[in-house]
Parts: sequence; C-alpha cells; structure tokens
Amino acid sequence: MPLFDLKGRGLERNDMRYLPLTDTDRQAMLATIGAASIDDLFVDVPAEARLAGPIAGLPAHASELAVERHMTALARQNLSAGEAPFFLGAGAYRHHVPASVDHLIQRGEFLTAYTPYQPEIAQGTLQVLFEFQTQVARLLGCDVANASMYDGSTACWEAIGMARRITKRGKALLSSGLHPHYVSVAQTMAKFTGDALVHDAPTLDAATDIDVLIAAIDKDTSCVVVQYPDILGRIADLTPLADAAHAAGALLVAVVTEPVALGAIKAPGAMGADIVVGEGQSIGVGLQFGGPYLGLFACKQKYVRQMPGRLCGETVDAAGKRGFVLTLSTREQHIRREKATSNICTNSGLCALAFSIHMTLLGEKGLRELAALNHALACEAADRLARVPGVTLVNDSFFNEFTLVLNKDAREAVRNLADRGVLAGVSLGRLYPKAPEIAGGLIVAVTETTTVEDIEALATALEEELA
Amino acid sequence: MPLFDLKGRGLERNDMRYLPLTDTDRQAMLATIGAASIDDLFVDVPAEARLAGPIAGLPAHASELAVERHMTALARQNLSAGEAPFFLGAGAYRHHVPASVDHLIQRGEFLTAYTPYQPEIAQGTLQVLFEFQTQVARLLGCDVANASMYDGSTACWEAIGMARRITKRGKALLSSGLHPHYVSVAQTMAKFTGDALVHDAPTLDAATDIDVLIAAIDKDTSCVVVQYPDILGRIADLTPLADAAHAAGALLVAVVTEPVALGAIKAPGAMGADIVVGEGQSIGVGLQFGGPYLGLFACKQKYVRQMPGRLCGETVDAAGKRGFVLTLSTREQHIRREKATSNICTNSGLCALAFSIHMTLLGEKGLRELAALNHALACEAADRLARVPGVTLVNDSFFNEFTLVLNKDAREAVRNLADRGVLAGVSLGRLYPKAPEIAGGLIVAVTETTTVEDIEALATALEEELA
Amino acid sequence: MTMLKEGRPTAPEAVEDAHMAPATATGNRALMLEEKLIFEIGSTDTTGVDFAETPRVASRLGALARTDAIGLPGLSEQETVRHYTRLSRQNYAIDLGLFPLGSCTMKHNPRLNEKMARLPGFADIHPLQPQSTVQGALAVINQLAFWLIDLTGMHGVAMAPKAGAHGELCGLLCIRAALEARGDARQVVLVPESAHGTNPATAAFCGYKVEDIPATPEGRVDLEALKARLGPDVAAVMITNPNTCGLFERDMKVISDAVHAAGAFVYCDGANFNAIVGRVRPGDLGVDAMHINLHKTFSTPHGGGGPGSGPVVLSEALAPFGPLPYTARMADGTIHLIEEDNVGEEMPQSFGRMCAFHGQMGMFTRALTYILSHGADGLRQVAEDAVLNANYVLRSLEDVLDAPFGASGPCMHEALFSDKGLAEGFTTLDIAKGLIDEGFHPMTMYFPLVVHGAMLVEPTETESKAALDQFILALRSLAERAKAGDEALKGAPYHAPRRRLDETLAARKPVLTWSEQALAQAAE
Amino acid sequence: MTMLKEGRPTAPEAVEDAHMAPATATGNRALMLEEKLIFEIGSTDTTGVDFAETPRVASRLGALARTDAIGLPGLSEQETVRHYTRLSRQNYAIDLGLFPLGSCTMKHNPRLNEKMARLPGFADIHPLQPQSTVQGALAVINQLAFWLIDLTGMHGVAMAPKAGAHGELCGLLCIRAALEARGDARQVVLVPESAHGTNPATAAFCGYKVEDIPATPEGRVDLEALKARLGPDVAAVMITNPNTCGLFERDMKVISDAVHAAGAFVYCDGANFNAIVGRVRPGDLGVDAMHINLHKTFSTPHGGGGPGSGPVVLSEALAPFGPLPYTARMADGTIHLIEEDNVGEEMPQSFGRMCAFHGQMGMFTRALTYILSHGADGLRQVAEDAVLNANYVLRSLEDVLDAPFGASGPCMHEALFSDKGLAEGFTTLDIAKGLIDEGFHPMTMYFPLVVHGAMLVEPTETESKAALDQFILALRSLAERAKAGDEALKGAPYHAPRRRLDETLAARKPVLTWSEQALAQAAE
Ligand SMILES: Cc1ncc(COP(=O)(O)O)c(C=O)c1O
Ligand SMILES: Cc1ncc(COP(=O)(O)O)c(C=O)c1O
Repeated sequence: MPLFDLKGRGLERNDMRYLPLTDTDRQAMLATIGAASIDDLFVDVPAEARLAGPIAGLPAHASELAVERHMTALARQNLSAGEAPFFLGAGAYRHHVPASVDHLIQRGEFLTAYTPYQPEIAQGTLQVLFEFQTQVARLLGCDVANASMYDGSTACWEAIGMARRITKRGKALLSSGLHPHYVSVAQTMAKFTGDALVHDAPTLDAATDIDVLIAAIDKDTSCVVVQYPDILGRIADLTPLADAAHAAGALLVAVVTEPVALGAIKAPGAMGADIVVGEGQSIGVGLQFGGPYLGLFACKQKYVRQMPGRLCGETVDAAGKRGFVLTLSTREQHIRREKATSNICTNSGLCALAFSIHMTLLGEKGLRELAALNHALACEAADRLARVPGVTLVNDSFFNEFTLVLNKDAREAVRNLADRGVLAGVSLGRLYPKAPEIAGGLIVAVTETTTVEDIEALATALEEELA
Repeated sequence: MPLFDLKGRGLERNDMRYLPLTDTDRQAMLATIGAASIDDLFVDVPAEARLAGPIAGLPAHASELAVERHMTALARQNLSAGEAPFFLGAGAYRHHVPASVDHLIQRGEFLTAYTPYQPEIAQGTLQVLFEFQTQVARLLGCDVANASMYDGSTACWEAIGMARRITKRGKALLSSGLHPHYVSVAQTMAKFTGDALVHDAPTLDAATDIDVLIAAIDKDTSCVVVQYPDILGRIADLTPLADAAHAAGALLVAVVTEPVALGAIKAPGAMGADIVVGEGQSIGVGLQFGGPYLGLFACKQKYVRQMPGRLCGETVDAAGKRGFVLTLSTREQHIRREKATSNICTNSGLCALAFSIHMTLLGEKGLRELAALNHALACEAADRLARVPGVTLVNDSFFNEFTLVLNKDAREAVRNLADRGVLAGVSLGRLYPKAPEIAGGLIVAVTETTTVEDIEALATALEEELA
Repeated sequence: MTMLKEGRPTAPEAVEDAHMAPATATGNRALMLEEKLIFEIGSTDTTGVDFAETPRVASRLGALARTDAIGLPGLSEQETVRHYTRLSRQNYAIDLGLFPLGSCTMKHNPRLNEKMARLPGFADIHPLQPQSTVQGALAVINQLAFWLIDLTGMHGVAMAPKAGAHGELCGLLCIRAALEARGDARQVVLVPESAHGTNPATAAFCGYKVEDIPATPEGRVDLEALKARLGPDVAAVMITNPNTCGLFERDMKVISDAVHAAGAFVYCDGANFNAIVGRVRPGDLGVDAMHINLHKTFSTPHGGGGPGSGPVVLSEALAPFGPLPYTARMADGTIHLIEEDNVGEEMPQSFGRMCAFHGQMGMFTRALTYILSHGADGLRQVAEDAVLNANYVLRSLEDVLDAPFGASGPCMHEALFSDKGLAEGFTTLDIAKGLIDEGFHPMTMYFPLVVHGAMLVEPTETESKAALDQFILALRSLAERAKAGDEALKGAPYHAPRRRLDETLAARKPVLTWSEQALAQAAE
Repeated sequence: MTMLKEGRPTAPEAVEDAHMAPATATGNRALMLEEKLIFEIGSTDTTGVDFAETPRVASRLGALARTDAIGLPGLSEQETVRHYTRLSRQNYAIDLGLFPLGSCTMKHNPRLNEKMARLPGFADIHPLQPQSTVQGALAVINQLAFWLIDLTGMHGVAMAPKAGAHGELCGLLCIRAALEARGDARQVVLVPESAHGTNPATAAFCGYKVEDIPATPEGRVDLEALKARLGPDVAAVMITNPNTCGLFERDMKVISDAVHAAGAFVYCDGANFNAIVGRVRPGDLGVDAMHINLHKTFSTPHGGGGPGSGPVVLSEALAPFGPLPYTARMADGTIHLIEEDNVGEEMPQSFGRMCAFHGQMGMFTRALTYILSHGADGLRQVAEDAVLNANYVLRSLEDVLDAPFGASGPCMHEALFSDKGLAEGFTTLDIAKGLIDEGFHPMTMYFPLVVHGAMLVEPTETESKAALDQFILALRSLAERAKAGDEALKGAPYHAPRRRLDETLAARKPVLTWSEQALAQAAE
C-alpha cells in the first residue's frame, strides 16, 4: 500500500537513529536487573499474547531520507491554499502567520515540555498561559478565560454543559446560524447526557434568527447558543438576546469562529454574553486540514469555578518573587475525578502559545488593522462577485465572510471550480446535506491573504461555471 | 523591476515591524540628548551629502506577507535539486541533511550570537568549535584544524600562502586535477603577491597527474597542491608525492572538496600531507547556490602558529572548571594587524556548527555507511551510463563522482537535458572554456539522494540526446 | 596579572567566592533573565506586524464596530522574539534532559516529524476542500488508521478524538451506543482506584455512574472482586494495561472474558501502550476499545500541555458505532472522507460527530512519520528498550527507595516508588524539588493514588544508559539526603528560576488575568 | 503547612537561604546543565542517522580504502538534540537581550529572512546548474546588486566577497589592478590607527606596505597630516566612515578630493554603514570602493562568528576591474551569470575570481528580504534610530563614564567610553564582566586602540527605549561600583556558566583538539 518503496531494511538493533541503547548497554542493564533476556521482562504477558516477531503489515524501519521522500510525495498530492485562489472559511480561516511565530513555538523548551506541573521549571509555559488567558478574556470581552480547549466545537459543547450545571436546566436553544459541525457535536453529546437541543438549518436571509431565538426562550432554557458572526457571515447585535435570556434565568453562550473579527466588531462579552467560546485557529495556528486547533473559553468571573479546563494563576515563591502556577484544579479530573467539571486533560497548549505570540506581534493596533483589511477586501470581493450573472449576495452585514446564492447546486460548482484550480468556498450542500432548499448557497471567505487577482480569478471562473 | 507589486506604502514611522521606537520615545530621547531633531544628530555630514528623503529606486516598506509572496515567486523560478534527477557535483554536493541539524542551528543562542569574544557567556559556541576542530582534524588525518574559513577555494589559497611563509619559497605547483575555480582564486591572488603558479588543464585519462607533479618539484617549490579525489573524480595515493615534496623541502597541500569521501578512503594527512584544506559543504550545509560554504583547514602541529583563522582552545576558569576560549590570537588581524597570518575575521561559524552537528549524528559508523552507500550507487550509475552509446567512462577509480566523455559538446548536452528536466552533471566546457579538447567531458556525481529511477532517467535522456 | 598594552588582563585571579555574588541592579542573573508580562512591557500602539494599505470601503459591520479599547499590548518583532525566547529558557523540556514523568511517555520528539507536518501540502490545506484536492492528506489518515489497527489487532479505529480523554469519551460513547442499540441501558462503569483521573471523569461526562474496582496487594486488578461486581447494570470496565503502577495486568484476557460474559464491554486506557507496542496486541486480550495517545507512544510533542491526539481502536462489536467522519479507500485507489454529506446508508449506527473536523491532522502526519521511521521492527524495539530502561531504574534504586510493588514481577515501562522510609517531615515533594536542582525534571508525584507519596518514573526508550546512570546517581543522592533528614533539601530548588511556589495562595485568591488595577494595588 | 491527602504540601515555607544551596551530585544547577564533549559521551559505533541498504559492488576506491579508526563519535538523535540544545543555553545572543558590541551592528535578525533563505528554490540549487534553471536566484543577486548601488550612489558592485575582510581584499585588488592598468605600481596604503585590524591585514595580504594616518584630538582623521603624506607612492587611503570612534568624518569629501588629486584611491570601510544608510550615499563623498557587511547593516545573522557577506560597491574608475562572476540583465529580461565561460571580451580588465562560486547566496536572499521589508523609507529610519539610540546612551552615561570624544559633536551609531576615572586596579574588563551578570552582553572592549580601556557601545535601531534604559541603569551601577572600588566586581561574572577564563594558560599550552591522551593525563 505505500506509494513509494521505502527501502526499509531488516532489524539491526544498533542503527535505529532514535534509540540510543547499544547491545552492550542492554546486556549490562539486564545483568543489573538480574534478567537473562528482554523476554524475561515480559513474563507477565500471557504466552499466547506475546508476538514472536515484528507485526505484519507494517514496513521495516526506513531512513530519514526515504521517509521524507514518501511524506513529501503525499504532501504533493494536495492542492495547498497557497497554490490557488482560495476562499474557504466556515470555521477555519487562512491568515498569514508571521515567521517568528513558528520559529518560537519550535523552541525545544516550549515544544518538548509537558503540562507545567512543576512550576519552578515551567515558568515559561505558565507565564505564557497567564498572558494568553488575559488576551483571550479581553478579546472576547469577558472577565476570565481558561488555558484552552481542543477546538471551538468541543468548547461549545462544554459551554452548554456548564450552563446546565449553573442553571440546573437541560434545554439549550441553538441558533440556526451556529456552525453545523458544532451543532452535530452538541447533538452527539446530548444523546447521552439527556440535554434537549432545539435547532434548525439556516435560511438564506439577510437577517439572523435572533428574534426567533428570543421568542423561543422559556423557563426550561439553560442557554441560548449563538454564533457571531454566524455561519453565513451575518452579524447581529446580541444585546437583546442577552437581555431576553437573562430575564428568563438562562445564559447566553456566544460562539466566535473567526476571532480576527473581534478587532472590528463588538465583543460578545460586552453585549452581555455569559460564556463566550471560540475557535482560535485564525490567529497563529494555521489551517492544518482541521487540527490541531484551539478552543477558546471565557466567561464571567462569577462562573469561574464551573469552568472546564486548566487555569493558570498568579502567586509568589518562597522568596517572595512573583510566579505562576496551575490553579483551581479542584475543578479538574486529576483531583476531582468523576466530579470534575470536564474530563479534559491534554489541551491545545502549543496552539495557545502560537495564538499568544501572534497576538503579541499584532497588538491592538495590528489586530485592528488586520481586521480592517480583511473587511475591506471582503467588501470588494462581495461587490465584485455579486455582479456575476447567476449570483446573489445574501448578507447585508458581514465581516470577512459572506454567503452567495448561485443559480445551481453550489457543491457541484465548487467541485468544478477546483478542477480549474480555484478553491471557491464552502458549499451549503456540504454542510447541510439534508437541506436541499439551501443547496445553492456558497460561503466565501476573504482575508488579508486574498489578492485582487484571486478575486478576479474566482469571479471569472464563476461566470463561466454559471453561464 | 520587482516582479510583483509589493503593495508597499508610505512612511508611517510607528508601524515598521522591526523598529520598536515610537515617536513619543524619539521625542523623549532627543530631549535627553539635548537635540531638537534627528537632523541635528547628522550635523557632521556635509550639507550637500545629506539626502532629503528616501532613496529613489527602492520600493517603500512592505508587509511580511507581500515580501514572502515576492520571494516565493522568485524561488519558484528555480528548478531545485529535489524536483529533478540531479547529478551535479564538481565541488558542491547534494547530501541529505537530517532535519535536526537545521532545527538546532536555528536556536537563537547559536544563530544570533557574535564571535565568542566573551567566553563566559559563549561556552556553547566555543565548545562546539573545539569539537569541530577535533572532528575536522581527525577526518582529514591532521593534528590540528582551525575554526573554519570562508570556503574551500579561499582555504586553498591560504594554504599556499602559509606554505610560502613556512618554506620562504614562492612557487606553487597546482595539480591539473585541482578544481579550476580554486586555481582561478589562487591565480588572482598570485598576481598580487608575486607567487608563481604552475598549472595545466586536466586530460581525460584514468590516471592522475601525480607523476608529472613529482617530476616538476624543484628547490624553489613551496608546495604542491593536489585535489583528492580530483576534479574528474579520480583517486590517487598521495604518499609518493608527499615523499617527493618533503625530499625537496616543499610541502604537500591536499584539497578535499568532498569530505564524505574520507569515510571511505584514506585521509590525506595519513599519506603525508602537511596541510589539508577542504570544502565542508557536503556535511550539514547544503547546496545554497554556492554559498555560504565552509572552508576546512588543518595541518601538522608544528605549523600551528602559521595557520590562518580562529582557533579555540581549552583552559580553566577562575573556579578551576574546564572551559574554552579563542586562542593564539597573536596570529590574527585584530591583534597583529598587518603582521597577521591572514586578514580573515568573520568566518563560517554557523556552517561549522551545522557540519559538527551532522557529523555527530553520523558518527564514524554513520559516516562510513554514508560513504559506502555513495560509492555503491556511484558504481551502479557509472556502469549503467557507460552502457549508453556515445558515452565513455574516464575513471577507473572514483568515490561518488566520475567523468564521462560524450560524443558531443557536453555543455550543449547539459543544457538540452535541463530542458527535459534532467540536471545531468557539470560539463568540462563550463569549467574549462579555454580547453576545447576536453569539451566532451561530463562530471557526474551520485550521492545517497540519487535513486535508481534518477539514474535510469539520466541514462535514457542521454541515450536520446546522443543518438 | 597578565595585561595587554591596552590595559586588558588576560588571566583571572583564582576565586573561592561563588557565594559572594552581589545582587544585580537588573535582577537578572547572567543568562537567567527576568521577564515582565507583555502587559507591562508592550503598548497598544506598538505592533510587530505591518500590513498593506487598506482599501477604503463603506463598512458593512452591521453597526457593531468595536469602539472600546481592547487592551491588547503589542511588541516589535525583536521584543517579541526576546520575550518568548527568555520565557522559554525558564522551562525544562525533553530537549534539555530526562523527563521521567510517569504515565506521560516523554520520549524524544524527532525533528523530521516537525518538518513533515509543516509541508504546505499538509499544513496549508483547509478541512473542507473538495476531496479531489486533498488525496494525499486523506491517504495519511487512512494509512495511519490501518497501521494502528495492525499494531493493536483490532477491527476498526476512530481517528477523530483530539486527546486521550477525548478518546475515552469516544470509546464510552461507542459502548453506550452499542448497548442502546440492543436496548440495554446499563448505568455503571467500573474503574480501578489507580486509574488516571480522566477515566472516572469521562464516564461521568457521558452520564455513567462510576464505581471503584479494588486492587490486590501486589498492585493488580482484583479479579475475584471484579467478577463478583459484574452484573446487568455494568456497562463497561475501564482498565489501564500496563496499569499505572507499571505492572502488566496478567489476567487481562480472563477479565475480558468475564466482562463479556456479563454483557459488558472492556475499555482499555492505552496511555501506556509504549510498553507493549509491537510485542502485544490489545486485540488479543479481548479489549473492545482503547485510545492511543499519539502524543505519547507515537512521539508527537506535548507542547507544554497539548495538543495531542487520541485515536480509538475498536472491536468488531463496537466499530459500527464509531464517529463521523472517517476515511475509506475505494476500489479505484482514491480515498473518500465519509461524512454526513456522503455517508448514505453506510454507517447507520454511527454515534455522530465529536469534533468540528477530522481530528488532529498535524499529529497524524507526525505519527505516520514516526511509524515509517521505526517500522515494525523499530517499534518492537521501542517497547523492549522502554521496559528495559524502567526495570534498570527500578532495580538500581530499590535499595534506597521503597518500591511497593517491586516484588510483583518485572515492571513494564515505569518504575513506582513511595515515600516510605524518608525521615520524619520529608516528602516526595522534597525529592522532586531536589531533582530540579540536579538538572532533571521530577517524576510524576502523588499518582497513582493507591500508593502514599507515589513517585512514578517513566524513562522511555530514548534515554541512553549514561543518562539513566546520571539520573540514578542524582535520585540516590536525594533519597539518602531525605533519609538522613538533610534540612537543606526542603529548600530545594535553589537554582531554578523560582523557589517553591505557593499554590494555596493562588487558589485562595485566584488572579487569573492581568489587570492594571492589580498592578496599582501591588504598587500600594 | 497545607497538605493534600496523598501527603503533598501545597504552600512552601518562606525562605531567606538562597546562599545555602548545597552542591548538586550532578554538578548541574537546575536549568544550567553541564555538558561534556561529544568525545566523552559518544561512541564510534553509535549513530543518529540510518541509511537504506547499500548495494553490493566491487569497490573502485583505487585501493585506498580507509581502514584506520577515524575517531568520530556518534550520538543518537535525542542525545544530539540535547547536546546542542544544552550548549546553546550557555550562549548569550541577540535573541536574549541587548548585544551592544561596537562595530558589530548586532541588530535583530528577522525570522522571515531565515524562512525565505530556506525555500528549496534557493537552498537546494547547485551553483553550476544551467542558467535557465536558476533565473530566480540570479534575479535575487541582480536585484540586490542594483539596490546596493542605489543605496550607496556608486557605479558598480562586486557580489562575490564572502565577508567584510574579503570585501576589503576585493576593493584593494581593484585598486591595484587599476593602478597596474595605468602602469603605476604604488606600494603604500595609508590606514588610520583607529582602523579595524582587517584593514592593515588586508593591505598587507595583497602586498602593500601599511602606514598609519594620525588622528586629531577630537577623534577624526588629521586632514593636514594626511595631505602631507600623500604622494606618488600611495596607492590608497583606507578610511572608516563613520569611524570606529563613532564619529562621522566631516572632511570626507575633502579627503577624497586630495587623495584623487594625488593619484590614489579612497577605500571606505563600510562596516558602519548602518549609521547612514538611506541618509548619506558614500558615492557622494568621493569613495572609490566600499564593502558592505550584509551581516551587519542588512541583518544576516552572525551565527557565532559567521558566515557573512561583503559586497563591494565600486566607483566608475574601479568597476571595470571587479571580479568574476557577476550578473547582467539582458534585453529579453533573462539574467546572465557572466563567468569565464561566457565573459567573452566584456570585462577584459577583471582581476579574476576570488572564490569558488558566486558569493554568499544564502546571505543575499536574507538581505534582499530585509531590504524589501524595510523599503527606502524604513532603511532611512534605521539609520536615524540607530544614531538616536547611540546618542541616547552616550548622553545618559557621560556623567559617570568618561566619553573621550563626547565634545566632538553627536556620535553616530555607537558611543565610545574609556576607563578613565575608574578606581585604581579597576578596568574595562571588570565593567564588561559585570554587565554579564546584569544580563547583558558586554560592549566591544579595548577597541579602537586609540583610546585606553575603550568601551564601544553600539545599541542598533532594533532596541527599544525600555531596553536601553535598563542597559543604562546597569552600566551606571557598574560604573559607580568600579569608581567606588567595589572588590566584588572583580569577581564577576558570578552567574554565568563559567567564571573568568584563563586566556594566558590557553595560549601558553594550546590544547586545540580533544584527545584520549589529554584525558588520561588529566585523570592522573
Ligand atoms: C493513564 C492515562 N490515561 C489517560 C490520560 C489522558 O490522556 P490525554 O491527556 O491525552 O487526554 C493520560 C494522560 O495524561 C494518562 O496518563
Ligand atoms: C570596522 C570593521 N571593519 C571590517 C570588519 C571586518 O568584517 P568581516 O568580519 O565581515 O570580515 C569589521 C567586522 O568585524 C569591522 O567592524
């Protein structure tokens, strides 16, 4: 099955580049242990389960050169975003990440450290987490943020669970503008936890479903979950929704899949959201075919002891110097076990570092400029594309992403355009296979990496496709 | 002239990503200094030489994204060795460099340090140099080695100069097998220093010119300079030459352009060479279109005080711990000025680090395996290519490089093969434009990066080209 | 004193005054640099990034333009590089030395893996690109999936889970789905007391009641007690094998058979797979689901806390219930990503999606690179050397440190010690902090919970004998000092960037974000 | 003491015992790890690299197979990464903090430049590839060449030189060739005493006699003395401008005119170009040749000693004599590399080749990236901020440190101090070593030679005001201590990986390579 002959060769114990023990070492160590052979160390494995030799199906070990060749050939089978006019978004955005970010996260002291359980020799990671928490809290407009979750979708589910714990109610209203994958994740979990979820597919209107949601809130509602900007790119003021939720004793959970937007538009926390979660991939992390990504999780101060995930806090050392430690761990699995607020352990530490470095490079000034540039280019693209015959623009508000309606199935259009080397966007057909009524929808994202030539290439290709 | 619009924009003092001063800072600092404006600090520049504004001809500053796009587009205009069957050598070889080498040399503490003039906070660089010097000395078979020169060709000239200082004679015999660029460099310098150089272009024979050289040694000869393996890939025992030189009071300078060879063949130092210089690029450094490369310089212990370049030595600190410092600097320009052994200052430190790391990864075992693999693949390639009609193999000895004679001008063949996507080797016509009698010669190098498919591609293309 | 003519001395006076070191004006100690917070050194109008000019457009932000100050400080590129470089230097890491955190498998992270993961063909592709444009990426997932199946002898694998705990969740969801599919709403999951905290937390997270399984005095699951507890209410038994005491569960197959006979499923916590990879296939022991921490056995870097990846291998009984999406190789050689869009009738029992996209691609490329590099032969050697190293540590230290299960047979990939025998008032913490001064990361402390003052040492196979010998020397010296009651040990670490930190204070008055206010208060 | 149930304390006792730190068993001090030599930890049959199987062939090595032991130790990849990571941590670097080495221009090295230089299209191409396959690389060289000409206002540029000293050589070779072309065999080169050592060394290296030019008391070239010395034997005058005292040579144009009138050439050492880039063009000052250290002004990293790159800009009089190869853009837009092969009759007076290939391509890509990033506007700002920073340091410290040329006008990019006024027995070295403990790299010491105990501080433009203020604070504190005769200062550094090292011993009994024997002796 491998595509390329890896030129592996048989076992020669001393020449594996990652294994430092020599046969001489092994013999000496066995002698110290008092064992005659390695097999003696596996005596507790039932004889019938001990494999006699290397596992079949896998090749033998291969040189770095051979492995690099193999992997490079696989990589070349993908059309990377830098090689084509590129317009995909819908929860994952292509932004330019400064070279220094990747350089710094590869420092061995960051890359190859564990969770900072020994704070005296982990102040590097801990201070970064403290800074990250502060950056995220400020960006999202909340009091506190945690040290990261797996991704936006799992953070979203954790927020629903947290709302249940806080309100002791089990019905969550999910906006039709919430990313359908986030909805799916919540639905998966709700099947087992017994939460009731209310949700519909979106309609191709300029207005969001805020009013529908307000109308649906009742006394059983634990929370309303709303994405901002939403899956179609629309932006609505969340204040009325927050007010309505709070009036009914429910929480407002806001979901941000494009944090760069918050350099241009109001923070959900400032509009009254109680919990704000998000996907942080846009800043520092990159596309990476969907993972690893970065779950952001922030909330009001009063709910901090119900938060999932790690928290880093400030303290002092025995000599009185400021230092940082993981704290409030009585919320966590390793202390509270089945009573923990979440089962999460390993999180997205290195992605949080990348986010934090990129955010430090940007600073408020840079973030605002970046957001302004994204928005301006998106406006230009929307105007240009709306002029293509057969195309209608859904949004009247958007940040860097908007939805078009094509005069044909957008899934097919996307595939055809890919064959011509244009990565046109995300079709609603792919996201909502069970909603044929919106199958003409195409979500188009535009960032600072999009050029005028790219926009022109998409417009031209669409003209031909829809003609 | 730039290929791509860089989208630079006008001067906005506070937004250059590399410049930390804000205008507020600048004002405060000017106040401390007691100057009214920046211009006041340039009062000593004659008014007519002060430029009023940014220099014409250069674009305005550009974002990282724009610069990256521009440079990437330029890079894509080159056919890189990894994209084609590749057989070039002749003084620069393509070897696989393990990923960890590049990772480690990018550690900021190595990359952004200066020459280790403050040893207490430069033990990292210094210990590496001490290890490098030992590795190089052992590889070349000499007592001592220095901390690097610019490249093989300048090291070669420095060796000729050193031989002059030691022997107080001014005639150097250069083997016809010495790389023609190294010869050119020596000729350039000799024009000014008054050294006499004796040199011819090589002939396409299986035997080297050792006997010719032995016959030419006389009492005015400062040194004989011989490349090993030579420019055509041939390997000859240097012992008789060393003996003859020593008998006449001259030195033997050996030049190694492919250090990997010394994992398979005798070290020049062990055959009596007094000074061994080389190009270290093969190990750790990469092709890089010719530079930066790594000059290796080693010699017998007794000549150490005549060596050019930096030397690192062992010592102790005030608390008695072992440490390393730059030493014997009374040979060097910063202490001895016009009496220095050389004018070199900045050398190839980071390339020496890369070499040393790669050599540590290899170890003797790995180096020998690497050399054996290179040789075996070269043997297979030589046999295959010699079977192509119109091709004759010159060498009967070689390591990983050999010379073919084609039935046509090899320069043209190389260009035609490049058009078909095969990088066939280095033609003698390019190296010796004034020696039409050897214009059919083609130097072909084969390393561990060469695949059987590559060899077949070259053979096939040659068959078609020569048919 | 030798002196050059410019007045430069060239040889120092000998000194015996290391402790005379006066405090510095900056607070720095040569290469150990103090570094303030970005909020203290940056400013909101400094930036380390510049952009092309923004075209003028009429804003379409729905009248929601952000006008308040956000409070995000920026730094120039140089300051940024320095800030994070300095901070990094306050960390210990595998790249610096032995990192013997038990249960964490802190092995060498090959740099080739990092390089491969960064190829634009993997790093710069979008999860929702048309499948024809990502065949190489799908091939990576598919190949890794097949090899994980081969290595574990299981039937299927779910690639979506984003870490070990997420994998546990995946496994338990499969189990719940399978039980519900047969209309059997069991409510209890049994978990050994020595289990990692994620096991009970996960079981609770998906709605199960958690009960303990007792252990035998020799550190293994008490088979008879387990059998006695099995019954129609038990949905699953979660077992860690090798277990967190570092022992192989000899009775694993018997346990599995008993669990199956009682109509329940066996979940195996595969965090310790490194001990047996290539030598034992969990599928041969009757396991129904097991997560594999790619960030342990398959060496994707821990990154100071994550990201990880936790694929779950599944038995034939559970495979039909696994999550979407997944990959499938078609007859024509192309690979399909099966998701809601195109799953059709193929996987009717799937429990659905558990994260937004297709799992941790960046970890898959690294893990696949790792597997290709090692091959079947190398992976087997990994397990052997990991176990050898752990036993070497165990037997080299059991004369000075209490090894509670030292008599229970060879350990697997980790050696467990306790604080028994230390002088009055000396704790595992003192030994751990002493190790810091000695230049090592401490072992896992106070876990597993079944041993008082536990010290769990997992050296991994990538440590040389020389490194182990130095570690043993250091630990021996510390054990002797703790037994002799050397008070100085209680002050350790002395040489680290910080002395012991006050965790009580941190938890009592949590300061979780920086604020100008906090600063002002401190200044008072 | 707070204590968890497993016996784990969570808050430390307060301590006042930093100096109680007992010696460690390993010799390590937490994150400051001692590291032996590869020869002491590696072995000749360990390797960190593995290869595909070698085909069996009959050897054709001319019967010269190497059979002796070479003595090259290998390490596994993990050990290798650790060895070099640990060693790196014993270095200071720009990435850690201010590195104010005068004359060295230790500015920030942007990481984008590193990334661009590593694109396979630049890093993985051979210098002798057919030109049609390397057009992008030739475009880089050609573009950089043109911009260097624009920035300096000169006529031509030689891109081959591999560092500043190599550039000096190139310039002097051009001058010699030009003189010889007119049959004028002049033999003397005039060099100021304050010049960098490479200037006289280079002049001597290509056969010239070197004579000093005197300086005025205010630190500049003595114009009258120079004029008096000019004559038919003088081939060239080498001037550094801004000079190594940090001052601009006000009379540069007058000097050039006088030199030209005397039939000689002006070589300018451009190491200090950073002070004037974008504000002053050396071509406007009558310079004939000037090297540009790309590893200074254009920020290619110093790498612990190299590599650098030293292109030389040339006046119309000298350009015809420059080295091969060079690039030329043809009418059809393609770029030719002109070398022996295709130079034809185009450059009959070229002095020939000065290194094997086309110069430091890897540095060209970085420098071009740097120029593109800064643009004409940014480069001008570079000079301004560099000069501003230096003057800020000068004026902030001249009350505590003697500034010998403080009255000679503003300094340019570097501030010069002397040891005058320090207490008896205290030297520049003490201040330098004290800076190490304070977390800074020392300034250049004992250079230029014209000032006793010189301290030459070049902060560069990439330092923030905050960084400068901290540096000023530290230097002020050290100056005060050295004036007060604080004996502890003589023991500095205390916190670095090593205390002061004995250079006399190193030079007296040079140990330049490691040997088993040396080890055995030491063990005796
Ligand atoms: C035994 C055990 N189980 C489960 C886990 C949880 O895995 P993760 O951290 O990847 O979620 C860990 C890791 O810490 C572990 O050691
Ligand atoms: C003034 C001056 N001239 C010349 C040089 C020599 O340059 P390089 O080290 O690049 O050969 C230097 C650099 O150290 C210098 O500072």
